[in-house]
Amino acid sequence: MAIAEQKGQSVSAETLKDFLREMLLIRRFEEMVEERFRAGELPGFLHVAIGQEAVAVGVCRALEDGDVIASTHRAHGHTLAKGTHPNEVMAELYGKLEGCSHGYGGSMHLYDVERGNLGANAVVGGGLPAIVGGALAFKLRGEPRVAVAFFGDGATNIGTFHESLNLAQLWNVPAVFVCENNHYAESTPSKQQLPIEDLSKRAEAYGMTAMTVDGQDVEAVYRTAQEALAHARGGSGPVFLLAETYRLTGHYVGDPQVYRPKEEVRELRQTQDPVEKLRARLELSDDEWTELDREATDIVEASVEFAKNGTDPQPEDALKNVYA
Amino acid sequence: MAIAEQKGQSVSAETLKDFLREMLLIRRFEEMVEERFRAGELPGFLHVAIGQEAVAVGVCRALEDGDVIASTHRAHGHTLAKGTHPNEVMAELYGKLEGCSHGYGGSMHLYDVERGNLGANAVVGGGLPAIVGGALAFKLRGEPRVAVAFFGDGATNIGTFHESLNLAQLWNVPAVFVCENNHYAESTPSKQQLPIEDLSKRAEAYGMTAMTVDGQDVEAVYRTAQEALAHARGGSGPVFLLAETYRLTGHYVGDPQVYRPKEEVRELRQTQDPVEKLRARLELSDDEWTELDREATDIVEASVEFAKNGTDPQPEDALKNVYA
Amino acid sequence: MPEVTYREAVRDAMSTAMRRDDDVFIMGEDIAEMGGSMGVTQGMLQEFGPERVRNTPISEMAIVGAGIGAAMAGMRPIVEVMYQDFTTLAMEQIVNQAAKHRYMSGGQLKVPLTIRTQGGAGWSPGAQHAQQLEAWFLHVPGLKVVFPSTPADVRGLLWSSIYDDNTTIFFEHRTLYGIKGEVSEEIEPVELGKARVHREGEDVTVVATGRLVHESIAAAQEAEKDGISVEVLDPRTLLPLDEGAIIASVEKTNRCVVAHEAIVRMGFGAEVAALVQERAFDYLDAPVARVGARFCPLPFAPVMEEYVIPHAEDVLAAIKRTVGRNGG
Amino acid sequence: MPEVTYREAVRDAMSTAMRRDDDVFIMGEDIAEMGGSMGVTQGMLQEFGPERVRNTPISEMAIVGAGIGAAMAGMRPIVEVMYQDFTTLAMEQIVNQAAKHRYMSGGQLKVPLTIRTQGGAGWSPGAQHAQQLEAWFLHVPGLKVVFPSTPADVRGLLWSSIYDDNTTIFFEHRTLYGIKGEVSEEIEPVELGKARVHREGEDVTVVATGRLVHESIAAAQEAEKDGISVEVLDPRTLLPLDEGAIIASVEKTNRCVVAHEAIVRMGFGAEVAALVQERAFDYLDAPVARVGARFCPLPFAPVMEEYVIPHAEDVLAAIKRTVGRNGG
Ligand SMILES: Cc1ncc(C[n+]2csc(CCOP(=O)(O)OP(=O)(O)O)c2C)c(N)n1
Ligand SMILES: Cc1ncc(C[n+]2csc(CCOP(=O)(O)OP(=O)(O)O)c2C)c(N)n1
Ligand SMILES: [Mg+2]
Ligand SMILES: [Mg+2]
Repeated sequence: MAIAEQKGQSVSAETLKDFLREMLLIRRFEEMVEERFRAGELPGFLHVAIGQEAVAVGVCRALEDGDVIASTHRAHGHTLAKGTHPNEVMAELYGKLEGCSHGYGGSMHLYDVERGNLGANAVVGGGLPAIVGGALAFKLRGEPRVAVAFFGDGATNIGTFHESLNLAQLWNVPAVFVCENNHYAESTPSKQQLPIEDLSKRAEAYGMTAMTVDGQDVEAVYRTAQEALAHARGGSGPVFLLAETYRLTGHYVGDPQVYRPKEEVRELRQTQDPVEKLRARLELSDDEWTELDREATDIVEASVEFAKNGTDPQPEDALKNVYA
Repeated sequence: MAIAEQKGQSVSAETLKDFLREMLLIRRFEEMVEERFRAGELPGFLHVAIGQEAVAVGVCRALEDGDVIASTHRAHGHTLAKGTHPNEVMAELYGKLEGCSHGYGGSMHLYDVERGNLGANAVVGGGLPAIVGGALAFKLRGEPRVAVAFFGDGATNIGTFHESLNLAQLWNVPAVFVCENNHYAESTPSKQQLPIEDLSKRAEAYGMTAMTVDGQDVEAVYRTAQEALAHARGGSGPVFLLAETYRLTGHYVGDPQVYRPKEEVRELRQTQDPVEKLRARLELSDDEWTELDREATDIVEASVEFAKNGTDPQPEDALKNVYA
Repeated sequence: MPEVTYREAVRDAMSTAMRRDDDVFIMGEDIAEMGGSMGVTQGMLQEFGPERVRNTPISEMAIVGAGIGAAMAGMRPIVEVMYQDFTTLAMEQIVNQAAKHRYMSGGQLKVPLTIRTQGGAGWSPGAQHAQQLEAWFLHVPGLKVVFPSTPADVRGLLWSSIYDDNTTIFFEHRTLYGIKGEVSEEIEPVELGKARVHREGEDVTVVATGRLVHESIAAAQEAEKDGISVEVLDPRTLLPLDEGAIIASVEKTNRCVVAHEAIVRMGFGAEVAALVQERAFDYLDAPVARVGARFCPLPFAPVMEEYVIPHAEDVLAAIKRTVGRNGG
Repeated sequence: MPEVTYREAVRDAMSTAMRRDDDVFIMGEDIAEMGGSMGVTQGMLQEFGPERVRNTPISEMAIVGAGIGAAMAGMRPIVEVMYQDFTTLAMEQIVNQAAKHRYMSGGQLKVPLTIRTQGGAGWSPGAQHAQQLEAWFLHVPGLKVVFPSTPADVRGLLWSSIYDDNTTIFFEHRTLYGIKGEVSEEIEPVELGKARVHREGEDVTVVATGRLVHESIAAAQEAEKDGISVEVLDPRTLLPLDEGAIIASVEKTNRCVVAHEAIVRMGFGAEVAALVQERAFDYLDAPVARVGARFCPLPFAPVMEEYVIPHAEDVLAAIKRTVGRNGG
């Protein structure tokens, strides 16, 4: 489909290197999550975003202070990119009070309200209406803020998506709907769940501005996100931002992926790894790369230490925070 | 918007006269409903379809035996056009056992399964998923039948609509979705509830074939419906059939319509009355017209007699039909 | 003290809050020019304008969810769901989102949203326009549930719901909009979670909600003629529930009837009966009797509908059954 | 007799019905290649093909509603809602449509649809992936509600649900899929509405559902060591409910505990307590005790989750409390 040709001045190598640092952090974090899960240390149900780091980083780096996001079951990358410290994210996965949701939420419910993360949702599409409402509040108060929803291709099939985008456009609220099309909903490939190939057509039902971008190219994502945010912030209405991306792992940690050929994943890892693409583009020397990698790995390893040394809630703490 | 230019050979004057007979019957029936309601004889909550008769008749006359429909809160016209006798419809409005739903349903829940009417729904959009399922059953069994859903412009805002059309297209089932755009949802005009003007754009989100027709021209509706039904029946997939029409009365019987200027209604009655349009087109003599009118009026008056002489259920009958 | 209708009392609570507080606004279907399908919001568009009196598309999930988002962003939205039957479309947003954000965030968020809805039979609307579904929401921690029966209560409780920092599901009864009652000049907030004793009595406690409060008072007056002294208690808030008031009353009367328009099976009365026998077992001289709708959808034909939903006679019969029974 | 897991028993009921009957087919998210998120439908795509094992988009309203339409057209669809928490999205279709079409049509239609769903905590899925919401559906005339706890029951009851002419909400418990049990060679249908006594006893009746059936049996064995004889009864079908079996048992034991994983407030236990005190008041020597989840959403941290949901110890404590109490 048509990829939006890139607006705005190009991004400096320094900034790109900084993006790489962030993407690499997310990558190493997710790999560590897989490892710790296999080691039996992490409770619950985990979904990693390996392959989709450029979307999280490109969009979140384009945000301004005061902008808010809502995430999904695949939330680690968005949460880290929005500025929550890896320690707090990892501590949440270990169910500790130091976690970003204080052990109440878990992997699918990462929150960091102070940093504008209104929470990850384990119900597909469940977070979209609240983003419309948040954007409405900004509009009613005349605040120059934008509300951003992340969701997947599968989420475009649910009624909540339709009602939310329809209402956002009707009321012309400052919202950006970021669709990460990784071509699968769990085990279900696009052709089994989507009647159309170009998901940007979803926006036509609302007369909403749509922008499509290569989700493996962080600079393109960043620039398109800037454009979308400016559009929404400027009062021109919400934007449907479609990022074509790939899930380079299973749907959940431990997913044997019986539903797709091993070669598909192997090939995607070679051709569609956003971290490798950026590394190549920056022509980093092996030393530079090793240093960046070391940094990221150190931070992630420290986060595991932090989490393991965290405080377990008391059983009775379960009865707190039910009501304000 | 683009009105589908008419396919198929033209409809004979005889057939058109027959359509007029049917439309006039619906008109007189609805007028009688308003009158009997004002007289305090009809319980519950009533919505008449005055102004929308050409859609009901044009679509239902294009159906074949075995095709099924689902209707809405504005169901009298669809039900009569699908072949239920006025006596049974009127008896239902009076809550009699002789009614088409035996007094259990009422105006918003008219059923006639034997004649392929799977029921009217008082929940906006509530009947759409079942039409997808009915069409799926026809497809799985290899039966050359089509399932047709009637609904309004307001219904295109609800999630059920999105999920139903999306699934229908994905599974390529023989369904036709008839949207009667009368430009209001209760008191709410299009611009307050729809972010787009051309509702056929809704279909683009699913890659569904869309056809738009002047809903006040019964021949156009009939021919377009034939085309849509042939498309669906032939295995080419579902169709979104948009009929531009007008509600020449209030939303419900007794609606003071504070939300729209009296002139609007007066003018629409002069320019957009489908019965008058057809009458003019057929160049009927006053005698012919008076005779047709008399026929219709007699049938409707007889239906009131039939209904009033009907049997009231016993109170305890309420406990029947809860389970099969 | 001025006399107002239940309908006017609802409007007064909203309008007063909106006058004093920009963060309060209302959203719903046909609430603007038309003033709501029940006429509750009449005149509010003219006073507050379309930005704060927001007519919505038919999108129950999105309007409830937009209320959640605006509430999380610090406002105090009031969302009207036209008929209670349509809350079925918003259950995901209400149950998984509004009720749980505070908890899942470990206390970071609050969702001060008020969801007003109405229902109630007796006018032959059929099976999809008059259900009473309040019981479902009592099963959902994080929500508050309110169901007022008089003008004074509906005004004071709606005020408290708007200013409560949690999501409140606020039930109004269709057939009560026209009833009149005295209210104070200034709005007097009614604390959530406090029952009201409408009538003191010695022989039996009738715990009643919504329309059945009035039917129960009528039944109590009838019973008095037979020398039965009936206490009528309206919890007003169903979650949190004023268990103390209910138990204290039953410890006094030793008998209890619970009455609502909702279906008996798995209705609010089941919870009251379970609580009373748990907490006042040794005081009970008769089983807690339940009065409510018969086990079927709402039929259209008036004679059947009349038979299905409970009336004063049904409460009276339950009172006599309960009082007539020999101590257990 | 062969031993199968609860998971295999569910699959066997579906596959056997699909082999003998073209009108039976299944729809749901990820039920094809992946075999369902719980592995229940593994191998069924290979045996029956994609037309009868239909992978769906994420559209809970439409897939439940498509099941309704196919059922009205004479088929016997089985729809899988991946997690019970997502039935919140389909409440309108289930409650206003599936449950009411027969009634609203005055008996013209039937909706022989089976909606399979699962839930249950104990594995830290968090607040939106393990709720137990069965109680809501008992408040809805027109539905049948089934919640089996053993391989034999789940197979025989699913079979009966598929061939019942009404819509059945069929609850499976996430943590029971792996348990094994003996089943007959041929499928033996289990009649809907018939309870099963797992263990006879004299001193107290424990009415338990789902996972709590097993916890209750464990608690009963513990209690026996203290000389308390516990009868454990699993209603298996919650609607219609085998009231006769419950009342008969309580008339024998004079004491009753009701246990489920769902939240106590407004849970199934409330209805059982209300019924038992209504129908066996003079037999009760102690109040009916309720065991269930504490009043909060499901927390993520294992220590908190463990504290929130009920276990054998909780049932045992309730048994001792109930038996220890002096007659009322
Ligand atoms: C309403 C709902 N239905 C089903 C699920 C189970 N589920 C969790 S993730 C998922 C797939 C989501 O696909 P997509 O939106 O493309 O996001 P992705 O997993 O690809 O990031 C499903 C079906 C859910 N969480 N919520
Ligand atoms: C889900 C739902 N929300 C609200 C209503 C109340 N209501 C009944 S008819 C109607 C307007 C429907 O508009 P449209 O679909 O255009 O049909 P029309 O009345 O114009 O024929 C509304 C809001 C309803 N019946 N169902
Ligand atoms: Mg995806
Ligand atoms: Mg309309």
